[in-house]
Amino acid sequence: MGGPQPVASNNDDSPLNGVTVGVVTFPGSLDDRDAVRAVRLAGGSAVQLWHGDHDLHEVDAVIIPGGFSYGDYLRAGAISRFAPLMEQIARAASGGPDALPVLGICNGFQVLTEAHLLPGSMIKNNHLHFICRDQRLRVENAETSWTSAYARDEEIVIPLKNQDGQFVADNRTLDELEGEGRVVFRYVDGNPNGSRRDIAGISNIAGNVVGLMPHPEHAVEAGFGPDSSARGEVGVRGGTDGLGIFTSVLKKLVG
Amino acid sequence: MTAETTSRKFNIDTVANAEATPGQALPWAELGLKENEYQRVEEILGRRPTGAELAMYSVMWSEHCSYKSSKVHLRQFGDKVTDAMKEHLLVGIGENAGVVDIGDGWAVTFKVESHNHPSFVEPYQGAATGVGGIVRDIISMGARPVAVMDPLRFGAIDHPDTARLVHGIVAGIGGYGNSLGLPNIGGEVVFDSVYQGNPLVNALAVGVLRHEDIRLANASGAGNRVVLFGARTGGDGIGGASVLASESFDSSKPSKRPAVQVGDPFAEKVLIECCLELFKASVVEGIQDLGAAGISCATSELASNGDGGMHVELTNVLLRDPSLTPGEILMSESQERMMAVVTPENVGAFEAIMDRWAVEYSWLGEVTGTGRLIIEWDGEKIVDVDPRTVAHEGPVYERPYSRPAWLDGVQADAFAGGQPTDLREAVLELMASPNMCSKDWVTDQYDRYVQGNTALAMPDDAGVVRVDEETGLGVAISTDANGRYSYLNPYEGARLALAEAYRNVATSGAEPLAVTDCLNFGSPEDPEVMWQFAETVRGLADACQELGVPVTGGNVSLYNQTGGVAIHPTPVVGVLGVFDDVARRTPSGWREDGQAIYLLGT
Amino acid sequence: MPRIVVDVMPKPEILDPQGKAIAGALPRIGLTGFAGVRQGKRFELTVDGEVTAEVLEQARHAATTLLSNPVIEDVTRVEVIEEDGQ
Amino acid sequence: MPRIVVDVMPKPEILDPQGKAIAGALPRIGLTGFAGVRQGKRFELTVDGEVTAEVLEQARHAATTLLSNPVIEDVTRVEVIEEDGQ
Ligand SMILES: Nc1ncnc2c1ncn2[C@@H]1O[C@H](COP(=O)(O)OP(=O)(O)O)[C@@H](O)[C@H]1O
Repeated sequence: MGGPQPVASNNDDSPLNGVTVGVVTFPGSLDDRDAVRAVRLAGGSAVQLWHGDHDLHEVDAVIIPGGFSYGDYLRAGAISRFAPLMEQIARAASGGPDALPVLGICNGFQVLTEAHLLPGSMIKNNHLHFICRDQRLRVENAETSWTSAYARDEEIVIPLKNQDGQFVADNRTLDELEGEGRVVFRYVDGNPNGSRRDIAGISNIAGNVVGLMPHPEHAVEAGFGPDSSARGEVGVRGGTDGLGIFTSVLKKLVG
Repeated sequence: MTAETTSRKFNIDTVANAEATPGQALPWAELGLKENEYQRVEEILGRRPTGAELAMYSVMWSEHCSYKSSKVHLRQFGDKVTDAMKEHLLVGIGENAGVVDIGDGWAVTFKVESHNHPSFVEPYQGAATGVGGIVRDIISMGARPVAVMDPLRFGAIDHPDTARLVHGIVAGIGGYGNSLGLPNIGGEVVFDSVYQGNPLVNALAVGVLRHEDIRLANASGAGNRVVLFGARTGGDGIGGASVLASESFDSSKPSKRPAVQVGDPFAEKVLIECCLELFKASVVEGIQDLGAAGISCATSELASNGDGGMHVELTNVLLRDPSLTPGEILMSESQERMMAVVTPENVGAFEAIMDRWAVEYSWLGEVTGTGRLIIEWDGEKIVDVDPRTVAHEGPVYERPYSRPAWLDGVQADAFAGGQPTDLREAVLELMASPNMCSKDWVTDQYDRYVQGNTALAMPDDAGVVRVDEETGLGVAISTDANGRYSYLNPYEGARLALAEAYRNVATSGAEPLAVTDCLNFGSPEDPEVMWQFAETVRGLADACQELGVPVTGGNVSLYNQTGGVAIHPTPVVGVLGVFDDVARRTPSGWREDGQAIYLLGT
Repeated sequence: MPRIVVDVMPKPEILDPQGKAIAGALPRIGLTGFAGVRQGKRFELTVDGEVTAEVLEQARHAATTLLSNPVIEDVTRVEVIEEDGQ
Repeated sequence: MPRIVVDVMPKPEILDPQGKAIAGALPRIGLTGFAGVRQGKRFELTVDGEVTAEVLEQARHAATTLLSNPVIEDVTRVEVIEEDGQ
């Protein structure tokens, strides 16, 4: 691929004009086009980035989407972490609150832990099955680059779907995460996979890098989302609780 | 990258050798050919076949590839179609999958296939490679796969072997389909002891494409290049069969041949993206997936459907197992491979796309104007055939059939019990039975969200996906079958299966347009089974005519029997319908209080 | 407590997608000395007490029935290991 | 061709869901001699040529960077094995 492929753009006189979110495609990425759609529905522009590129093409934020990169045969995210683009992302993402906002969803979260941009790791679900279900979460930190559209302790319902979703870390790391307010999402109404302390998503210290196992990009469009919302009754597949993740980062980027 | 053509030393049975040694005995019976069939091969060729030719004819003339027992009946699907029924058909029966026009320049292709026996032997891999195979059929039409479904049938829920099969098969379907990023939008789970030794694993895939993107499996244009790409070729699917003793090694012992295929969903996902780029860049003229009968099937079908011939150098095939003989390479069923025809000008563009996705490929040969399929091994001719005789002019049987004598007795055996004394208890018991209860325990293992276009999936009777984000144009699909009805009356059973799938699609709000079917039966050599089959096809073809929807493709799975006892005749019927806007879809069941309830129909 | 190790490898003639993915990744991180990779499983069974012949037999039985799938895998080792040994 | 074997086991303090499931299944098939099970991975790297010190170093590097994740796993062995050996 020559340069990044623009795939969605907002209208010309929006304040978001010129702001772009890059979505990385690895071999085996599955939810990349869904992440692009989510950015567009949130009002932003998205470009697709290729894992083998050495250049971030001046995007203002990056989403590492879900999927089974390299089949996840070794460990989820283990091979993708070595992609040339990951080096660029790692460099741009470090350096404080104004560094590049990076969101890892599901496999993207796994890539971020393998790359040591986020602590801990994911192992097989405690029940050993793939599980796909609508999952209720609590947003425990509404100050990250990706969660400012929510209120602290607000609940949301978004789909969860994975095989290796059990978040583990040693107790010292877990205590540190809790102490520093870096547990961003917690499972409520039942832990679906055995994750330590019901943790569904975390951030780095600066709050620009966030990873979560459930899929906000599958709850952004009424008619194609989960059947429920934490905000009350919605129509068939009407849940759009995930949209706030994408509006959060756009809001942050326009200042 | 190109193949390292270190030619390996076999006792190559060349065409010249076959002509010089007419009396040499060949293991045609071990390879599954009947005596009359072997004689026909000799007649066609005017000599004995070479080992490689024998390998090709034997796999291509198998029941699985040639439909030799079912063909005479399946013709009704074509004969009973009216022009009005064909209105939306862009590609009909005979190609890898049918293609249906759904308007605005969009088309969909869909098909259901079985992977029954492999799933009994190795449930996880058998079911996984079943999904892989049907998805490659869809890709080879030029389409992006957008959803899968999985009608399943298992033995008794309390039988000791059932857990092995259920958990392995469901995990395999999920493991492969989830990794491809294809939402699973429906299916069936049925338990019945008649399926104990013969579980049915049927997999349906649907894909979407623009009209101009339709690709067909034909090799045309002399001078065009033939390329094999995707996974390397291994001994998969050849089984333990002592293949072609005449081709044995000079020195070292041949290594074992795996009896089962292992799927690599990651390789297939990359193959999908890579094929879509090929289509977008218009660099392939014809394309064919490799399934059963592998290279034998792909070369002979491409050549047979084209207007010329084909010339192939078999040592160019990239191998996973270097000990494979030419015959084995031709028969291998290794997964995740495709074959394409590319004009010389597009070779560079083709290679660039392969390299970008890190997909291995090797150029095997070219399209010729000779009308012959010629395959060489290191420059020596080992196959020289008219490809039509391999791919399309195999044996056709009018197998005898007769109505089973036991049928009257079974039909007369009506339910004799009275009203249950405790209705509430009876309803609860029904709802809790394995065939009626919620299927969440299966569907929760499948991704129904990926791609972001799923408008209905479980627990609805039809799955619905959006095709066009701008307009909301989309499709609904339902699959249904009832083996017990078909056992009692195969003609009516087939009609009921179609009617149910049709109703499920219609009540979701879509207009039914086309049908695919997977006909699962016992042995065609049993006249009673053959009668069930004949009645089923007649019933389905009649019902399609009555409802005005054509069959666009499907699959026949025979020999589903153990110890002489056949499964119930099980025609799985899939109906596809179209929505102008999926926002209008209607879910099954009541979602809000206060709505009125009407009962329609008789 | 003593442990019995059971090694299970994909049969040589069977495709090993996991090994294949790793083999593809090695050169990308600059490791070019390898012609191929196979990925198998290693189980460690902790024995509650002494490793009698009977327990070893149980381990062999577990290896072929539960720990491996004989259709696609081979048990390549069932062996007692010393504490902290391999 | 010579092979280098790399064994990777889950860290003792990390819960191993697969090992736990197996430990639960063993008594159900009548195998009661075991106190616990851990499931790890075994990799076999085929070396194209001779196993030099440099190749062995490459294998060690692969073991710690790619084949294992130090947060949850330990590399318990990197060793050349004899043909047909273990
Ligand atoms: N094997 C399967 N794969 C995917 N979906 C399935 C499978 N089996 C059942 N389903 C889905 O579960 C729901 C309930 O199935 P079922 O109980 O068979 O419904 P019904 O009895 O109304 O036909 C349907 O949406 C159906 O498509």
